[in-house]
Amino acid sequence: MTATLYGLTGAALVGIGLYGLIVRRHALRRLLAFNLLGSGVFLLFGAVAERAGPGGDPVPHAMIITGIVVALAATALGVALVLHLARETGRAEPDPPEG
Amino acid sequence: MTALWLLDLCLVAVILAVALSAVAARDLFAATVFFVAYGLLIALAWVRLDAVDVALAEAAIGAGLTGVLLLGVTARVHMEARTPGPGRGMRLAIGAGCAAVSVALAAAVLSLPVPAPSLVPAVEAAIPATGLGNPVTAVLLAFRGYDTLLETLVLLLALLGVWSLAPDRLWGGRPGLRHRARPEGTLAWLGRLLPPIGLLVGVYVFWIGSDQPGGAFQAGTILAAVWLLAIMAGLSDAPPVRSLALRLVLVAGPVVFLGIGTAGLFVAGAFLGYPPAAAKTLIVTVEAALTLSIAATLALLVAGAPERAP
Amino acid sequence: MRLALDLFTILCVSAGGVFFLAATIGMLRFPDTLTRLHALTKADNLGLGLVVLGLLPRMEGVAEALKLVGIWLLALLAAATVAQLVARAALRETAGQPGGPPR
Amino acid sequence: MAEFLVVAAAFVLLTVGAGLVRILHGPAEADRMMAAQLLGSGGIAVLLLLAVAMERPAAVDVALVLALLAAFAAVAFVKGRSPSGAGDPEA
Repeated sequence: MTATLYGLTGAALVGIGLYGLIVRRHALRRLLAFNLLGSGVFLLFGAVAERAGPGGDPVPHAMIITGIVVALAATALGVALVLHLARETGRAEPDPPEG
Repeated sequence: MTALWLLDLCLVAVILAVALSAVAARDLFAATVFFVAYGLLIALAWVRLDAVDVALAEAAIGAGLTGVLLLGVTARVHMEARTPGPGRGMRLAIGAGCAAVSVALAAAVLSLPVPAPSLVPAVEAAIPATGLGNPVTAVLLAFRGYDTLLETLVLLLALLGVWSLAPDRLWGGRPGLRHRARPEGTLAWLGRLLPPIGLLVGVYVFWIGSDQPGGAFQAGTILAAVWLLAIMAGLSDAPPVRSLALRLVLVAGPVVFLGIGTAGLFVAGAFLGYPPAAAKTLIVTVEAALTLSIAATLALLVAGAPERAP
Repeated sequence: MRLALDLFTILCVSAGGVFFLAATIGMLRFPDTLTRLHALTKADNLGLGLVVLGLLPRMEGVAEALKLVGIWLLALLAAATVAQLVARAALRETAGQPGGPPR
Repeated sequence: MAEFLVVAAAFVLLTVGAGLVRILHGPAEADRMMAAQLLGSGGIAVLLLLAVAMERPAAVDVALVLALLAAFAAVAFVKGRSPSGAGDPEA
């Protein structure tokens, strides 16, 4: 029961994050949305792990921990890129596509 | 227990409201604060999903490091995006598409196989050979050791990416500006008081990680956060990235891991294998080196690209 | 004895909940930033403190109980310093604005 | 007893969750920061209540980490608001 509820929440979070990632223009906002999307995927994975019984399945848990740490590293790289962009161009979004 | 069901519903409702607000809020700073709040709430969700190891990592990262990373920079990138976003009709279409993705995922959740597939028996059968009591640590350091090894390399790659954003003349310099705080002030006081406690908590989380929730990643994150606090309080300065000592600490974890893993080829008959008699000692050694490297890598990732000439 | 301890827990945790409620109401209803900060730091410290107090008799041993008290002390420390620092930031941010301090 | 503790946890969670409306309304950045701070204390309380009710003593360690790092986001915030981004926030 718990697993299903949080799994459905994860599914909703993926949609919310995806929407923000597409609609938002500010690069930092996109980074936040990307993290929401990733967190939704982790939650889906966590719901699958919870169904394995009391204590959960340790293999997905270990992989989620790996994922959370890598997501932080990617976010830090993203933030450094946004800062660089802001310093070089005075803007916080990449150039729009030509056309 | 129906009360737990009530709690779950409350938690899920607040999580979804906060996530929506983080996307929908007009103000960049408000969106960022919503996201930091989100990290804390997700840590609660992990406890409810019986994943306390994950909850520890999420608490240290989502509620600690992410906040330091994002809230410090919003003032530097507060400029509005100038490219107009998609129009109303387009937003509706995108929203419908994203909702469709969510619905498809929800359908997958509702049709998960019964009984649930599980790797618990496999882990339980193999864990006595590691001498560990915490199955998550056993998976991270032994059963899927190559994942963890590659992950530490990914962290180093990300750090190289951040450093490479420095202009040529600053290469090798110190990240960020020199932080100042009045020596008798509140911040300096906090900066002197918390790091020793944080060090203790970090070592504790590392140490119990062999048998209970905890371990190298959680401890490394805590140590990184504490180091960043000392830097922000002006009590310590970020080291220049050309420093040999720093670079040795950064690679210590992967090198020790790789060394012991390679030795496993000859002693235990497999790369990243451990001889059962010495497994626990070796794993704790690898974990100790990893904790140091993860702490240094994460702290420098958050500190950013070099901004001061060496 | 058992009943008395249960009663103690229920009383303390309930009172803690009331203080969290008070902190939230204060933060939502008080008119300006500094009074809101005041309400918040008073009430959430007490709220958490009462919850900790109520849970103390349910801990397995002395070490666990001490850990609980340590958590409360850390939260107190954080709340006190954050109140100081955020108040200064608020003063600087609202200086000269209506409802804020004179510049 | 466990039932009561869980209900209390749900109550605290909903209360501090409602306080998050402050993040939306501001008006000062300090107001938004405060709401997150209140959620931090509330989250610690919820974790402790759950640790006892669910009989997961390890969840107390999660609360310990939250309490240790509770001030960090706010410190980064006030630092970022000082003129250079690294100056004395108490100047």
